Amino acid sequence: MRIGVFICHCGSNIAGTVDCAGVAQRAAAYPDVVYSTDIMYACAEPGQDAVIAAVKEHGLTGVVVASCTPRMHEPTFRKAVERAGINRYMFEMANIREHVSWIGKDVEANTNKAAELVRMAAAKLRLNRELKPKSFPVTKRVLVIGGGVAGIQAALDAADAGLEVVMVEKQPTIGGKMAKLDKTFPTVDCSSCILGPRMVDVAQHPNITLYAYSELEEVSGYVGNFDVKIRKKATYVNWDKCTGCGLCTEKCPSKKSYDRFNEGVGPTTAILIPFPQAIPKKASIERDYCRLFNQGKCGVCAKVCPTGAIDYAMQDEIVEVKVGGIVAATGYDLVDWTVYGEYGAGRYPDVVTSLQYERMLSASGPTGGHIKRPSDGKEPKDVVFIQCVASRDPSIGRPYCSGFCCMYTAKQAILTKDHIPDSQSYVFYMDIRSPGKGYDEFTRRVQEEYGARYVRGRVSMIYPKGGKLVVRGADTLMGGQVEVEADLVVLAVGGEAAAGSPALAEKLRISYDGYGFFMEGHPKLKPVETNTAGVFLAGACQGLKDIPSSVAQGSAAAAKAIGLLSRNMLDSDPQIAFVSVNRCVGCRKCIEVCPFKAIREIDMRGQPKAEVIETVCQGCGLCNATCPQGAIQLSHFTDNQILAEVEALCRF
Amino acid sequence: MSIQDELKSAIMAALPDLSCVIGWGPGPEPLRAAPLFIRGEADLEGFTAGFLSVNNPALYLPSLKGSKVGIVAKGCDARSVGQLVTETLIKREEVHVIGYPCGGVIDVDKVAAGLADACEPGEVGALREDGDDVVLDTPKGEVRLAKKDVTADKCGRCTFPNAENADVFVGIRRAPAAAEDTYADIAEFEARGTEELKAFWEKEMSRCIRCYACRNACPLCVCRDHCIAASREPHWVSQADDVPDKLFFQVIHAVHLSGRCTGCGECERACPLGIPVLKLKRALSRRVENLFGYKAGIGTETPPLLTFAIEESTIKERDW
Amino acid sequence: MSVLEGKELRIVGFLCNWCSYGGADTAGVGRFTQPTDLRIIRVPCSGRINPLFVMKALIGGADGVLVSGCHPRDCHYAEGNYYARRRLEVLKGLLPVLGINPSRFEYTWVSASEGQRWQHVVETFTARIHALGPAQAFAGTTGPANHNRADAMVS
Amino acid sequence: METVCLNKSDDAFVKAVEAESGQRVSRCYQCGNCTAGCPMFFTFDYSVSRIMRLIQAGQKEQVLSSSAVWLCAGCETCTQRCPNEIDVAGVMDACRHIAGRERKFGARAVSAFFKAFMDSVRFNGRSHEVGTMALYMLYTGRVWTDVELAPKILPKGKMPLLPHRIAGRKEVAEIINRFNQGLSDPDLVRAGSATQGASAKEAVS
Amino acid sequence: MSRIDVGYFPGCSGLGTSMEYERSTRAVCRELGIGLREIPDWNCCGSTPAHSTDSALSAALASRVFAQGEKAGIGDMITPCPSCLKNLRVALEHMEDPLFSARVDALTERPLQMRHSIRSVLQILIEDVGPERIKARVRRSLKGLKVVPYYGCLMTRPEKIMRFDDPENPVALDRLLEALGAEVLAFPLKTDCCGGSFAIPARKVTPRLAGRILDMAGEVGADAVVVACPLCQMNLDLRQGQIRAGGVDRVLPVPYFTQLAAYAFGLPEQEAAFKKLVQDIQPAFACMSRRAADIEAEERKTAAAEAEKARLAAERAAKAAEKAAEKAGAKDAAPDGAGKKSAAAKKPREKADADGGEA
Repeated sequence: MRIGVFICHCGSNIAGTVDCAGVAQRAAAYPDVVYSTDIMYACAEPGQDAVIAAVKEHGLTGVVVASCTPRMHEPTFRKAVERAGINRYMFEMANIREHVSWIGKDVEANTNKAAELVRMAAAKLRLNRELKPKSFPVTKRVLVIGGGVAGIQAALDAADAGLEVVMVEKQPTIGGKMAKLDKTFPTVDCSSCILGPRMVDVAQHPNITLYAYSELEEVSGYVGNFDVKIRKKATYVNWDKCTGCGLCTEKCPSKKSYDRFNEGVGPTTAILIPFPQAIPKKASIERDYCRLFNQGKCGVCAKVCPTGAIDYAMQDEIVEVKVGGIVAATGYDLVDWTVYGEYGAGRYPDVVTSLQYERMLSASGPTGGHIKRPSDGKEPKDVVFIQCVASRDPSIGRPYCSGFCCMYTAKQAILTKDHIPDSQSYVFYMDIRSPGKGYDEFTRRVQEEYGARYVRGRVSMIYPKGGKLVVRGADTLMGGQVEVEADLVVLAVGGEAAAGSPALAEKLRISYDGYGFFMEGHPKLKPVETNTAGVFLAGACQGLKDIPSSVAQGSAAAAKAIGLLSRNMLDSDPQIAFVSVNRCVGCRKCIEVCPFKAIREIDMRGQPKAEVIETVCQGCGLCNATCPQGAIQLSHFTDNQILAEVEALCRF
Repeated sequence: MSIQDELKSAIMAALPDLSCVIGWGPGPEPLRAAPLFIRGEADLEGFTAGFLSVNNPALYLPSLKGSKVGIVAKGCDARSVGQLVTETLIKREEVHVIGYPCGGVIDVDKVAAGLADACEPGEVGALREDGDDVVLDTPKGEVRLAKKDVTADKCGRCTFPNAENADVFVGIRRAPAAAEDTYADIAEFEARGTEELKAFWEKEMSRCIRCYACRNACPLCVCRDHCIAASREPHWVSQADDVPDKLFFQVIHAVHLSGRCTGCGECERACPLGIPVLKLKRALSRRVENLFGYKAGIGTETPPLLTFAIEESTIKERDW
Repeated sequence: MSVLEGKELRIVGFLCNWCSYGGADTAGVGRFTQPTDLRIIRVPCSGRINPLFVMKALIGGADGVLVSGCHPRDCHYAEGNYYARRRLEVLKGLLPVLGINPSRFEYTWVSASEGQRWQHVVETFTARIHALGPAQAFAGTTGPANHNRADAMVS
Repeated sequence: METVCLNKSDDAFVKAVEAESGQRVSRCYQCGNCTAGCPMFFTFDYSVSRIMRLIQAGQKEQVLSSSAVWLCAGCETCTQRCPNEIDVAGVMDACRHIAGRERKFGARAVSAFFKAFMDSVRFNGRSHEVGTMALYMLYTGRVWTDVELAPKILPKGKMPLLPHRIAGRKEVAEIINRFNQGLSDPDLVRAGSATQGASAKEAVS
Repeated sequence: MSRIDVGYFPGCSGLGTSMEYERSTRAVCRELGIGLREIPDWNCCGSTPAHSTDSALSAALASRVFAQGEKAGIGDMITPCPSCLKNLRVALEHMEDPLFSARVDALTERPLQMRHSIRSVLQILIEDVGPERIKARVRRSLKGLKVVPYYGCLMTRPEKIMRFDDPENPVALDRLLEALGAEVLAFPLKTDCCGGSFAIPARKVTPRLAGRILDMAGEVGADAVVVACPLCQMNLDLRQGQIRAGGVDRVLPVPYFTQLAAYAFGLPEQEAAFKKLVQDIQPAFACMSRRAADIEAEERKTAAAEAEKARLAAERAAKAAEKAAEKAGAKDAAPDGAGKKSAAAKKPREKADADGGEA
């Protein structure tokens, strides 16, 4: 083999702490290396061209690039060597940036380590074989998990592009958190006026199938051909018959159900349509509150339903769908703020969350758009907003900034003034974070035009006194302690990954961070991809974000799915297992362990042998590690290739 | 009727349905019985089952797959059969197991030690059991040795003297020599410390002649002609006569047998240089037993390394 | 392997591509300083790691071997790390009997987001290996056969 | 007000406070929660969060001469509610330790009261309320302190005029003496205090 | 009743200003089967002045207390005073660090040998005895007494050191007072600071901080502020005159929880020691008696109504059962009517048993 080695400086990223020329010099002496050089930016066009030129000039048959992580640029360089006429798998990378130059400053040690990593890469490359992908057909349908604004955007874009879309929503209606908002910042336009029509579009789009009140049960298969099982939870109402007339909700005698949509601001009925603009506008029964289910007697809804849609015997149903791509858009939940004993831990009715306040502001909400104190229904005059509740708080494991609270608090302060002109708002904040078009201007307006008093400091304690709430805070700019007697306290509660996010990530085989947010493929370059091909991310499930960003990401995820499924055939990854039949003794151990059932037993002249089903194999290599005689090997990660790396490191 | 005779009639009764029955017959020396392949009554001449029935006849079963075979089995042989069946390396319906109560087998090296200067074990004319003793005819007259002193180590810790999975069992079941295998030998060995053990293996492996008798005697080695120790594709070890390479072969064998080894001890017994290679396998068996409660060759559950539990109650992962 | 004598020891890391290699990348991106001793071999999944690779490295002269994969339930291939966990846990029982200090080998789980955890793991493990000092070769090697063998594989 | 020259931050002071308290003051992001909840704020010259900021900035003089560090009641409210889990009360305590060593007493009455209390303990092995008050009045000259309470409490028989002296009061006094001799100095102890401690003890006796 | 034996560290104020706490604690513990073994020749923990001077000095004084405990073979101890408790617990926590421990030993020259633990009297009553057993010991219920529990700042803080109850909204004292029969009012300033020992050197502290607490107690309608800390008690009780001068005009008795327990257990005044309080508690008890009478009258009324309702329901059920039995009788020869009857008959007897147990 004729190997060429290219040591990338990555500007000063690598060259700052690695003697790249020195590494190149040492690499020249490695077996089969016929050409070795250092290079400023290997990934840039001149860099790639230099690699191609060197291949041609020196008749290289294999290339090692020592630069950043292969998780970043392996595909880039594979394409480059392919342009040079070499099979893309006759290429290896040594990660001398993330694993060397960025984690230590000792130039001598770094240079030595970089040279060793190159030696390992070259040793492996000598055993690489040309691999060629096979192609397989794809299912031109995309699954969107979550019907919030990000999911809606992704679904509509994909459907408009001609893809079939299956949307799964956990709640009985789509709309997500945005549907609960009264207005949106910084335009203060009506949330349901802009979201509502989009929700209707979802319902009416011929390419979209909506499964509301449903959850993802199971995912198997791979990019292009996922097999998905969806659990349609029992609503006890036959939605084919339900017309959404709402008669049942009027007559339901159980009137103390927790109102999920309205965040518990006021009770609701056990059978309900979450809100007037709900999509689908269908009734469902909350079993926990239904008299029939709990006391065995009632049946009022069944009696009044004009279409006979009530079905108390309804069971969960599993629907199976085949899709080519998946968009996860599961959004966020508010952190459980009742961990704050100093804010009353939920004991004081007039301490509400920002989302509860939205419902109080909303004309279609339980108070009809009138701001009323939960305790006595009176209109509050002094309203205190506390920001960073459960955000930027390492003590409760939520050290991150939720990102949207500063803006919605400003909006809520404005709306408070609109609703109650003689009210006074006080906003306790730590920093105002308003980087967005028109955002900072908005936070100035609320102070300058609406007279909200912004106080820079956290609140230490809230306690009731004489029908008011005493808010003990600090004004660090003034340098001291402040107190406000408030009629109502609104907590700008931060967000966290939606409940069940880790479990969903495990089903989708994608990664999630320590807080349960899904991991993007690359923080800069693959913001909507994941490490699992064919699974994309949209909205707050990837990290908290506001509506414009969620919508943008929804479109981006849709674009990725559309791009993927625009092709009729996809190339399979050739890094899969293969069996050398003469070594195989048919012991079946590989078949036993394969997580994908990708190996089957065949009969070869009376002898049992293993055979890899190439389209099913995912290339984990578990079989390879299991086979005692090494008869089954993982292409590109064979025993010999890994041993060559080990031995490059061994001294005895 | 003696056990021997009962076994013979059991063999004859089963033989019509079988291509052969594997037992033990006369070996090259009076103290060493050899495997005997019985296809007819005539082959029963010299059949023996007892103190000299050292070899594990299960060794031959995988290569005879495809036809129904009978074997006369000690408890430990039967465990090998059980494990082969569990791993589907043989089919249970293709084996006819004839069990008998085993009272332990000879360790010829111990006899040699007992004989001391009297003679070499190969010069012994005959062996006779007499109560708790064995009596050996040697050129220098009779030598009497305590039977327990010339019995294989594994028999002293045997928990499975009877082939419990036998199709036919002859005789009365024996009580096991030990209630459970405590692996005291391994604990003791391990207690010698890594430095001493490293030197131990350096010395032992320097004597290894790479004859692979250990592997060839192992009834659970599935690789046979495709051992990775003699391959370039994949190429795990060189053919050099180096200690690390030879030791690595033992590691390969031990790792391949982890969670599978029934402890029949044939590897160690077969070693012409008396290298205690069973120690490595028993160290792994101890670990597997402690972690997963798994004893190979007893029961039919999947070997622990070919399966998993999502929550491993016994694996305490290091908390960094 | 050639390490800086007196400064570094030979530590081989086997990391799964999806979680731990990514975690090591994340540590790099975060500039989480680490000792330089470790050399990482990337494999698709911890389930790909034959315990014999670990043994090969240890007998071949590595002073320490560190395996890291995805956390349980988070395997990119759903189950690979579960098998790895059993196999590597069992392997720990072989080392002391063989005359190798079992502290020279460790396995753990690091996800792609856990850059800081990776730093901590590398620091801790490297410190542990330095406390043990360099491993002693098994005496009885006739020559530097290994690199010849690598050549043999190629030919 | 004076312009603070940031180049002249006393980094050694920052390190000293961190070592004494075991806290990392850089974790403080100045949210003001400590100040917000501080019951003693109204007696302070600098608020708690200002003290934290001054420590971060290495403003040793201002911190050590402040009354705030002496007036902190140690109620732990700031520690309890600090979002960054800083033991703020511990930092205040540490500042008091350092100030005391440097003989800086930003609130004379408080340090005099502490001294009176400790003296009472040194004499008796236990604190004696009447004795402590007497010493306090002596040290501060505030002879009328709480004198209006006397008619209320004396008839209750709760203020014994004589102290309860314990048998081991010498042992207690020894502890305080050894401390005053600097025998618990970390460097001394780290260097192997056994021998030094013994010889120092001989010197005392 | 199972006996508990535990070391006891009374704290200096128990010999002076908080002798009623000390006296009632001993009485209550005795009644609940807690054997208190006083640490022989114990010394002052050093309180705020010591820990304000140096952590090692503070821990050294604490260490001598533990060492004295060791002398008597005592490893586990309790103390009524939260301030002592905090100092002793902080010392134990810090001494986990070997260097710190060596510094302490350099001062005491008496290294500790045993494992030590220290908890509060309140904690042992709640955790080891429990509200149920306390309730069972009540002879004179505090029914009708409206109280607010005031824990002070140190009973549950710092959270990581004290490891007891909720640091923001503790409920141990609430549970205990409820067990005694009192009505516990929601009190938002349970853990607010009263000013502690700063009442002496900084005069303006108490009227403001203790005043805020008294004011809130009065506002929520309490008859008494129940405390568990000698310093809090002194600030709230003895200094009510100073507080009044500061503008908060509330007159409220401030008993220790152990005093109320002693009273509820029917112990004599000598042990409840209410006379040691500056603010008289008798008006509060008078209020309690009046309210108790009203409550009992109300309870009798509702009980009668309930009984009537139950009787009617039982009658209906019996009739329905009879009907069902008649129906079933055609098929089944042995209708089970007796079972119900016996169950109904059993009830009064159970009640009698319970009454007997009370008496």
